[in-house]
Amino acid sequence: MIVDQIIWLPILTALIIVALGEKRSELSYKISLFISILVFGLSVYVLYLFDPTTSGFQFVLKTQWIERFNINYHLGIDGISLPLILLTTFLTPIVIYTAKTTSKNKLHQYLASFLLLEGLMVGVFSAMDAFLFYVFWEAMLIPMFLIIGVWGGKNRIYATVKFFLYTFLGSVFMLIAIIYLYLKSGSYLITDFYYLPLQVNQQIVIFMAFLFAFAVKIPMWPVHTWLPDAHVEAPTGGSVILAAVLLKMGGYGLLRFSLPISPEGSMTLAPLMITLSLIAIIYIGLVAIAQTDMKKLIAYSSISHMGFVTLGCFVFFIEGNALNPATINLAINGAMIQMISHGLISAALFLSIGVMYDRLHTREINDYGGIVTTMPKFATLMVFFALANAALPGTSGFVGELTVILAAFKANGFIASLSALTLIIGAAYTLWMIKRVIFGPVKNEKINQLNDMNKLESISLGLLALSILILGVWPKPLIDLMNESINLLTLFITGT
Amino acid sequence: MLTLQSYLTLGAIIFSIGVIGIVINRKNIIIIMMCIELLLIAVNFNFIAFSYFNQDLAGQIFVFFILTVAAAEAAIGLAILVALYRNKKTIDVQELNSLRN
Amino acid sequence: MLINELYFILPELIITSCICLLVLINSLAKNLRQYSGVLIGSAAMMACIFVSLILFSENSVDIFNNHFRVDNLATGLKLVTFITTLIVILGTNTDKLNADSEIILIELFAVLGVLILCSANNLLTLYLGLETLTLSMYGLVASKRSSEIATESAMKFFIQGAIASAFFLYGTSLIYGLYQTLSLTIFSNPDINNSIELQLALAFIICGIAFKFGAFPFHSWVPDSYQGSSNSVALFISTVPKIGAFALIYRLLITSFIAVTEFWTILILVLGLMSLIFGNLIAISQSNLKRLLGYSAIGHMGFVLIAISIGSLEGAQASLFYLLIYILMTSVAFMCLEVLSNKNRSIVTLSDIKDLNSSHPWIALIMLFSMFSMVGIPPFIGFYAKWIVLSELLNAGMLSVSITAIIMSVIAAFYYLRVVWYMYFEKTELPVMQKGSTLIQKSTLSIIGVMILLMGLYPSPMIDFCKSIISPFILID
Amino acid sequence: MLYQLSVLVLVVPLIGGILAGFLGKTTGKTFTNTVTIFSVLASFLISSYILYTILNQPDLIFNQNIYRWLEIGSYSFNIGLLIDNLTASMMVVVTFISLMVHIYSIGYMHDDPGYHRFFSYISLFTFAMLSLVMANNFLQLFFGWEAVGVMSYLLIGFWFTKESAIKANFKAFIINRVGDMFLLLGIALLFSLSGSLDYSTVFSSGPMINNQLFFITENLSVSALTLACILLFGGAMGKSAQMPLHVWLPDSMEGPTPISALIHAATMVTAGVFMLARMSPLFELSESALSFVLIIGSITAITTGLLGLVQFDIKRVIAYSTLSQLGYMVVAAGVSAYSASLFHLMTHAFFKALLFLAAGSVIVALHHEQDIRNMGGLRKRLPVTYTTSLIGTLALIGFPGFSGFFSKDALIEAVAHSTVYAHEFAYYCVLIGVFVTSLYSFRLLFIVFHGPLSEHNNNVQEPQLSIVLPLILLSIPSVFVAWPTVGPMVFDSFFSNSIVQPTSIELFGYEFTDSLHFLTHALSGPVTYIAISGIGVAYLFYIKQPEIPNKLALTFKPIYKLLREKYYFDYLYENILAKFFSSLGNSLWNLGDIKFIDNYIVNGTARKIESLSNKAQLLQSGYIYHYALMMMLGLSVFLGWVIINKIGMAS
Repeated sequence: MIVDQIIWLPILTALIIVALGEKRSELSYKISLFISILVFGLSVYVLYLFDPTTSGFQFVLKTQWIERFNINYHLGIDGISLPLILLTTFLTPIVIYTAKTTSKNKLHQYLASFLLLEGLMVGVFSAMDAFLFYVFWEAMLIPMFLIIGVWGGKNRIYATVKFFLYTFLGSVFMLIAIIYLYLKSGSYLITDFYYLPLQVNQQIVIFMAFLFAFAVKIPMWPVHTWLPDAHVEAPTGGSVILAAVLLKMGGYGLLRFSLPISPEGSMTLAPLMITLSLIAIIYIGLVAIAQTDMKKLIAYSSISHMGFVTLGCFVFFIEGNALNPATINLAINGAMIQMISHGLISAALFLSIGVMYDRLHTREINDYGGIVTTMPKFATLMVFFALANAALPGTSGFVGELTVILAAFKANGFIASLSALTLIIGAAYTLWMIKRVIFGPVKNEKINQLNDMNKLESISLGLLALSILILGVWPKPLIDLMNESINLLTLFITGT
Repeated sequence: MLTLQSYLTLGAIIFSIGVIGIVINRKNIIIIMMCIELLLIAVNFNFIAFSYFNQDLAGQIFVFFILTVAAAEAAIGLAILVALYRNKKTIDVQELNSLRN
Repeated sequence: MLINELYFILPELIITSCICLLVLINSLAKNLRQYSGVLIGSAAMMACIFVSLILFSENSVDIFNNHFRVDNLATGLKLVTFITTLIVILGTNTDKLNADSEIILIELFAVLGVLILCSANNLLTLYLGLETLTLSMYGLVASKRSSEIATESAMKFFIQGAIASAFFLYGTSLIYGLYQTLSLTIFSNPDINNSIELQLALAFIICGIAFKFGAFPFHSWVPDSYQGSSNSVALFISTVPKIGAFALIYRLLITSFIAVTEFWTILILVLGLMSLIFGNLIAISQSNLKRLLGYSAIGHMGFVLIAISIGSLEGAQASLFYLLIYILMTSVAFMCLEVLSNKNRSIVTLSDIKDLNSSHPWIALIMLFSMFSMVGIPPFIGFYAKWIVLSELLNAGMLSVSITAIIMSVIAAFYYLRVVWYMYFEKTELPVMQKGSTLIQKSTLSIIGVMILLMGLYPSPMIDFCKSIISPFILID
Repeated sequence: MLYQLSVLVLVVPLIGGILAGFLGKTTGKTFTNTVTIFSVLASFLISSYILYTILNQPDLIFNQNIYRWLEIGSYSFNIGLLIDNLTASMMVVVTFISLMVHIYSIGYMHDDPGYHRFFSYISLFTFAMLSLVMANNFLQLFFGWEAVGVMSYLLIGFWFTKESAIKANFKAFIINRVGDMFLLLGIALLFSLSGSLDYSTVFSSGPMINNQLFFITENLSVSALTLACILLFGGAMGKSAQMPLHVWLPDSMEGPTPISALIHAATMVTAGVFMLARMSPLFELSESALSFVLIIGSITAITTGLLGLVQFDIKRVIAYSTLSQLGYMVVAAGVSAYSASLFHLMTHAFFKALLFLAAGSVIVALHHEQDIRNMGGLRKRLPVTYTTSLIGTLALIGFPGFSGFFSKDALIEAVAHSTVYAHEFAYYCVLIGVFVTSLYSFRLLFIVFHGPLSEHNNNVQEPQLSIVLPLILLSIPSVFVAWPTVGPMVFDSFFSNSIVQPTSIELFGYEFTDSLHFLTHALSGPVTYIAISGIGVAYLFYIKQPEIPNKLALTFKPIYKLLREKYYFDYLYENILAKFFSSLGNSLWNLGDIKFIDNYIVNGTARKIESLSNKAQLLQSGYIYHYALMMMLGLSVFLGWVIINKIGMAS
């Protein structure tokens, strides 16, 4: 029931706000802020009710939807989806809260789109029926398309159409795969797919079909090029949600579909996936160094960090000749933590860039310099986030990478060593940006005029900093949340 | 003694003449409409031939209907043609190409 | 027993009488013209809906010496026709021009034709229905007498239509020659031999049908007549006749000629794929909104035909489902244009709807619904249409076809997106600022626009409806 | 009891730092320095108490987890404390130096706008350093390791408007990261072998690991343990600035002088040495790893010392001497005389901090003048500074009786008696190193304090008390600390509960009775005389005939250039490696992403479709006869197909 509310409350509010119209955007701002916070409260309540000692789905809600094809409106939450839902509901209020930092035209539609997005994303993470999952998954494109297109930068139309077609093309193959699985199993229930007896080559085909969808979302090299454009053009809030949650849907899909449905298939293609992940980590890291646009830089760093997620999802397949459940556990937990922490960190970084952009209306690194002299508070946070992005121990960024690297090393020393290069590369591009933007002599008069963060900005950034720190200092609670579900997943992967 | 075969062949020939006429005609629409009439005549030919050789009246009835419909069709066609002429001051096929992408 | 046979053709009777009534009013009381059409037309439609709902419960009968069949399919399609027509009539502008050209009167004729098609059980009846429909469509397209493009497109439409019906007739004549009968029930006999003559005849007939659907390469009339005719007319001819076309193909191929299913499915499949590919490809490079919608219609018909080409009952259901949803989406799209335009300014090109979101947010939103629905994005109903067709295709093991369809719909997404981005992302100096449309139109538009979303949230009733009207007993195997 | 106290030691500076950081700006300087200084003082006192207690009751030594950081399946990662003699002594050293620096900074940073920031940084640094040394597992070690790195990053770039400063701190962080990567990989390797990150578990499984192999390829393999040790040492090379990762340390002098004293001389840079000692149970198992350590250490000791000879920045000279001293410590570890290296670490901490602070007081006195060529004859103006830095220098060169003497001599003894591979090489390196050390140290001393007093330095006088006091306080241990401690720490079993190493006999081939005897025994060795000869040469060069050095420089121009250019390491890193990678990134981006993927594949497909559509729409010519033709063709294709089929079937 409560999951239902988390999904539909924001969506209905979005409709109401659209109906309220442009005149009353002030009111709609208040409403949407209230609702989003309420929804966050609800999801925290779910967290409170959630029983981490059981592996299965909880808060299950099932009603007939399309009888003819045995499709149900079937929701449920397990340890893998709950953290992501919390991430979503935590970030949305922040995004909505900061929507007012700059005056936007059609603020009400802006807010509505984000509320819509929130509901749909929670839907994706809590759908137990593959068809329902697909519905939410695709529906997400619409608000995102509008957010980038309406409130985006100069080149927004190219970016948003690219984003839409890229992701749409990816996901249609997933649709075919889902239908295929339905024809095999006679039901759209995801967990039914797990038990299907599939030949290895069938599994490979299905895996590829799903991969199309997920690889684009994650995004993996070489289907990543939509992301930098989308990020650069999107408004701050758009970038935040895009980087923090939308990308995670890809990783979630891998854990929810690819691995358990086609374990042998994943096993066969693991080398490919690992190679792609390493390319993402190193190649994209190097590309990030070359960026002159802050948002592009962070976008590329996101791709590079998501490389760790994919690495964590597949690296354990190449350990020796038998799968080792301990390693699988370690790696997948690592991937999950990496997703959550990257969600927080990239959100924070994009917000910070937004803070600067709102003041100087440029994202070019060269237009900045010596921010710290005029915005000390902001600079402190920004440096903190940057260090977190460079996986500094004590921040959440470190936890995921550590666990993944440990697991990788158990599997294969070289892959681990290559992935560990991110310690250098990541530090290089992040701090290189910091060096040129935050530190150094004051670049120009405009920067001299700057005034430090206002209440809105400091509260939202502060919250993010706090959560990053807490997760970094004591990640155990998060893991305890996921552990059981990941154990179950491990069983499916090992095929026992 | 004429067989069904020869009637059908004749029908087919007329039909083809009609179609080809439409395709290769570059002058004006009236000719096209005539060709259309040719097509219908070919059809009628078939029907009558069949109904005669099969000793079944339905075909001939069908022909009556076709004739009436053809008449109506021609009426509408000519009406449109008149309207078109009023607007464009021409019925030359080559000049009717204002509807393009 | 004539009287109770008349009971079964009550809808047709109602329509016919309304036609006569309208003719009288329009010729005697000229001052009533402006609203008479809308009033009488909608009243008639409501009556017909009511009647056909009653008839729905009856089990199927063949009347007039098996020339006329009233079964679930017939009644169901008729019901759909009435509802669509009602929507169309309510959405039509009641301005002087429409009144003078009496389009609603002609539309009623067309509807009559569709009705006859729906329950024709004999090639002759079929032909008459077909011609009634086609002829009135010529009239509709030409209804904007003073406009060049209208008359020109009507002329072209007329010529192609005539050719097509000639093809159809030629095929019919061959069929008649083969079986010495015109009654469709005979053909449905599963053990008729699959002779080359039959195949040739069917080839001719299928060309005729393809023309009605506007399938490539018999499609050229679609964009022309959409562009040429006024919005009100386009709204009608893009929706209702398609139902007739479906009735045609259903009566003539799906339920008759079961013996040669393998043969005609291939032709239909080819037609479907061609129209899918060419329709969507050409649509990409259109700047005229109505023409664009025309090509998109061709693409959608491609989907419908592919679904039929599965040759199974589920295929037919899927294609009907797709067709109905297509009708809903298209009517929304065209009605948006209709509502936006008035006699001073008619909305036809993409640049006309620039920044619609600022001037008419609500209509823009509905247009967005319809566009994304056509792309096939859930939760809009268009997605379910595509999905059902796909699952039936996969079920029939036509993987390559389904992948082609998918790819094409991704390509098609581009031009639908373009409509959205013109409405939402572009800025313009001459926004649409006019209030041409009546409250009825607006509310109708809103209702059907929201239907796109609501049906998407709960598509079961629609699916079940299609299932129920295509009843399994027909296909013997 | 002791456990709570140690937690307190850890936490107090953290709190102090946080308070200073958040409230400092509003509450003002006095609050800032009081809160930080008292927190550090408290942790100093407590740690001394801890040291005292466990010296008396060794059974109080404990290894306890504070909390469970992470638990995944069977693996668990903890945050915990391991308090033994090694830790305790390190704690005392760290907190003492830190305390000194705090006090010193009151004066030194007196009129700096970032006063509170500075204090909060150094307190936080103290916390990080403490958590490093008190760790009982690799995770926390790594945490402290990186945390001190970050604090040094922030402190080097403390004056963030100086281009050179932010360049230096960026460089420092990146190069440290290189080391950290190796450390992390070493940790990961150990984890994959032993399945845990706790010292105790890993060490206990050391022998088991020892005979495992790590396969580089199918047939080529190395001992996993050796690999692990070398990787760990890679981390040490980064932190303790060993060749070739040393380049960041001289540049780090861009930071305020107290920082150079605290971080880049006394504490952080010695983390590597400390880690080597901590890991002794592993290193002792791998001969080859030890000799690797030995070679790297000796190279560093000698080469960096030479660089000290040609520097003119007062702080850089000391920085290079730090590098070479670190080399000594590593050498000692390499010959598995960990106690000696730790002992040298301690003494060095005192006298090097002293030297830096003295240099700092000179700099303050001369209003932030750092070039020694503008100094000279300052001994009359700055008597206290002069004396203290003289003491420091003597200690540094290992003049008999001074603390440095004992440590360095013991260390060299160990090298002499070592049997590890390449020990002769190391021995000569350290001997030459002794000479070089005294040469550059006295060069500095003479140039700065002796010679003629330039007139613009006429009115120079001693800085305020808070600066001078630490000098005095530090010069005391610089002289005397070794006398009582050398015996127990180096030769006796002081570290036996925390370090695995051979007995002192095996190490030094010498039976220790008391410090005096050790002194006399040491005088029989060459070291002292080499050192004194170094002083003589320095006297000759820089007092008697100051022109000689220039002559030498001219005669051995290439060598001089090589030294001035610091062996071209900076050039290699900045102009070749960095450039290469940034250009690589650029080309990957432009060619790979933009040109190939985006333009060719993505937009290429789009363009293709567009052109297709343009071609396709030519069908719609608008001419009715074309349309009719299309229809006819459609029909005839169908018919033709039917007929061909038929023929096909027939034949």
